Amino acid sequence: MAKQFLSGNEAFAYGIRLAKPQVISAYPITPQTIVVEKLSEMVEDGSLNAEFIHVESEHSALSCAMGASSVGARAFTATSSQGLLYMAECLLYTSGGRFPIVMMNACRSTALPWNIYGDQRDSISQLDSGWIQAYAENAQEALDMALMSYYIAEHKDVATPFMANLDGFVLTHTYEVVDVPTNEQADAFLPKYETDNKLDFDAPKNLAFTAGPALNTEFKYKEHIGMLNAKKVIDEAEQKFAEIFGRQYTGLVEEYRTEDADYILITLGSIAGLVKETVDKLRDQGKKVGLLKLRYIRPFPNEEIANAVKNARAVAVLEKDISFGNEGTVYTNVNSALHKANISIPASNYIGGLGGRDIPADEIETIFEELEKEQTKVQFIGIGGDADEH
Amino acid sequence: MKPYLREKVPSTLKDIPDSTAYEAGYLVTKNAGWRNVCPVIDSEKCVGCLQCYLHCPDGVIYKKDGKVDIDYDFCKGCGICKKICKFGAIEMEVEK
Amino acid sequence: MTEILWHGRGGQGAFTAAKLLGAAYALKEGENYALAFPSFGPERRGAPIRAFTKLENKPIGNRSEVTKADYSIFLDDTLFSDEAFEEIKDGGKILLNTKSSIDDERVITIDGDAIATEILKLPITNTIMLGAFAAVFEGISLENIAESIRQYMPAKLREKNIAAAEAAADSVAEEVGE
Amino acid sequence: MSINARTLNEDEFFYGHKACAGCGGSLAVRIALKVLGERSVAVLPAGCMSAVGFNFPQLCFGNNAIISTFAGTASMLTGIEAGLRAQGIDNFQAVGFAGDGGTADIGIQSLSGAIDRNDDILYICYDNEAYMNTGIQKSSLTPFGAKTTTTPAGKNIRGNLRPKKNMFEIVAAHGIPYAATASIGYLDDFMKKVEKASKIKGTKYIHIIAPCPTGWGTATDETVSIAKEGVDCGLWYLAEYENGEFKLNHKPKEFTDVAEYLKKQSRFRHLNDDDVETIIQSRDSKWDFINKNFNI
Repeated sequence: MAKQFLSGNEAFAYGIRLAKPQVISAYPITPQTIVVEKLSEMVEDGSLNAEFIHVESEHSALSCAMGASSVGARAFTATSSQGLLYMAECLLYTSGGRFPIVMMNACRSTALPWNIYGDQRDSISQLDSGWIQAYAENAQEALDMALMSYYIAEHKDVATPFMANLDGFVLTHTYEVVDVPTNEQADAFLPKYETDNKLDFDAPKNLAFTAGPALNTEFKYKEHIGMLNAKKVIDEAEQKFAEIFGRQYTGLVEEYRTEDADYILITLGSIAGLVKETVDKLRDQGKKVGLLKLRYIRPFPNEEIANAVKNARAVAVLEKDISFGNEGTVYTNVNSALHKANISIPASNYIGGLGGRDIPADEIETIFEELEKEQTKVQFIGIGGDADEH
Repeated sequence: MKPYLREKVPSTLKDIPDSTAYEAGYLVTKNAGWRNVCPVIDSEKCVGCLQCYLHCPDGVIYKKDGKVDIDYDFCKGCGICKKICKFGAIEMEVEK
Repeated sequence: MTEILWHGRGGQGAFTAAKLLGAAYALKEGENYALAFPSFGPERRGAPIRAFTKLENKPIGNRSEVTKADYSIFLDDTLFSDEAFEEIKDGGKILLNTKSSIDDERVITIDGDAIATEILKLPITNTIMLGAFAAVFEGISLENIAESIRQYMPAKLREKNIAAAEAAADSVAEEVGE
Repeated sequence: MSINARTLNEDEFFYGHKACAGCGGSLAVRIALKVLGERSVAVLPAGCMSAVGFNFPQLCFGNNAIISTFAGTASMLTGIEAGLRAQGIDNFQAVGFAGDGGTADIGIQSLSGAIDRNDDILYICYDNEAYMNTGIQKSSLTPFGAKTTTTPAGKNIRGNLRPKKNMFEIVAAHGIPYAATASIGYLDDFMKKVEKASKIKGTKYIHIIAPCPTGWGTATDETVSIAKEGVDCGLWYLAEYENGEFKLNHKPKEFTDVAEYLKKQSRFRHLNDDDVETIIQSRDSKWDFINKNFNI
């Protein structure tokens, strides 16, 4: 392993190179572009042996990746925001076809109003697309996620596409120190992709077919089970990863000082780093607070959330998305987890970071202060005094 | 080689594949019921020119002993074969 | 944590300097961490831009922009005004590329353009200001900077830029020494 | 030896499908696959041929075949070609079969992208001149005057007011290695073109007119003869584009009667003499262009 100073995008590209995809379909969009630029450089300098395809749209990026996957090739693509939405049809097609494609999404706001900065409305709007959704906190986790994603997606019990989400700019464009594993380590970790879900000249197949009302439910059930199976495979992948690389991840969630915490903030993505710092600061002041970081939101960590917060007095969900007319979507999911586990504690929802607005440390402290009041509410943080209460 | 009728019709959770991928050319139903009229070949008149075989949208006419025969399981009775035959070797008969 | 705020114009390499500094610090011996990032958005040549470097001996979770810096570095004195003092912490320093002299103990000046003209033959002062920074900040050596330049700058630019950084460090050492 | 009914591969690769009786599109697909053989990988977007061929567990393609998204025929072909090549597999033909809407409307972006990259694929547009799978709606390849369910013929508007988009020359304008027009009324010509295309490296495009008895309002046994008549009366033409040049493959000595051709199809039955004259004039100006610009 070698230490490098890399941006989130670059780190992810390094991780993908280690996974050796055979086909990469690339279309640029801010703030994802550096990933495909970097991969094209790697193909150019010979350090990555892949077919690099300059597609003409995001729809074609994923359609092309599906074509490659349908013949058993390992495929990669990347997108963001409008691009993710433009390929939405292909997202559901990919998961329905059980093509274990890995895609990096640079989380970014969606128009209108136009905005190129980071929030998570793009990926969270596609939560029901049947893709595994993981969120990285930092560049190291991004690199490791890139490598682990193929292990998880391609596992025969899973066979589900993997969307690795990196917060636009604050993660994709921020440089930090990253341990880059060697090819030998990566090869020891990641098995070759083997599947029956492919066109084959020795035993021809018909793929991506129609299934009418009589059997459609059965196919969808299997897809659901595949996604649920990802839970155990994520654990398996992380164990093997730890053995080879010495870095241990913690499955669907990461608990930070939650064990005896009265107040727990639940969030995802790069903001978790700041929350950890805030938790440390408040702990130093004697406050029993903690962070529950959702590393994956599909499959959704129902049991893990319930287990982490069962002794807390109140929780809050901080997220960079809003389901208009309702509340933050992660919050909706978290509440469902609490309800199923018969945990009835106040749960509040903070919508922040939309369109790339900074969430400063004092806002996090404010959330923890408000949690002590044990009220349940949904609010946009930092919106100023003229917003109506709802 | 062509797709052919299978005995097993996958119909349960266990039978179906995990993904949308299955053996190519797997037929479980015939098309015979689609016909009102049915092509019948007069092998006396047939010269084996194969134009009916070539032009059949369903590919149900096949070469046999220098002439042709029809797979009635999959013929839909469109009549293209009769129309293309210059030798009057195919007649359409009302399906019984 | 040491927070550095970089000011430049699109094309002057302020973000490259922020990044080289982060790399120099994070990759040196010991348990060191750094974040480096530009003010986000489409970069347009000539437009004022800011870049940020954070240095720490433990992982850094706060990815917010630096609003109060320990060091505020200006690659171009046309960007410098009194507002610059609002952006530094108490005891913070401003490192300014200028031919003028500024009578304020918080400001360290260097004629970076002169060094650039002499050594780089180009009006690019990012590595020069980086060298100047190494002279005033104890946490990093000129050798750390040189190593970072070797690792992250294109081969043909390396030696010249290392030389420029060294010249800048000498120049600042003289001024601070006075 | 040239390819014909006698020499053609006896295997059937598109069989047992649920296309309408007398379907021209299915004939085009069937014949192309017989020419290309078992090493072909077929991509079919949402549309008639995929709807009638892939109803699990009734799977009607004997070769490797896959449904693509409606817009994604060409890009999926690209991925298949690249994916096989990346695994060291060669000696195959990735072939797409998309209808007129899937090609000239929703799929034109990905088709253009594939041609631009010169991906080694064969794209066959089976043109039945409307969205037939959804029940006969106008596409950009619906000809002038045709009645569809979205271009009704009434007192105020008499069917489709716009001429057919010129896909053949649009494709050729990319500088594609090979493009051709064809008709299921001239299968020998089509087979030759498919065979020729399969031997050319890079992107190949064949545009074949494949009448739809349901949408055109013709008897099921007339599919082939009406297609032939479309060529004979000069409203369609058989041509190739290769090495930067257009070549006409078949020049009728004398055009047959356009009005007769139109009259046989209920989609044109509402047309008056002026409309027919408009169609004849547009045919003649097209042929002026062909005579001037194509190698004949």
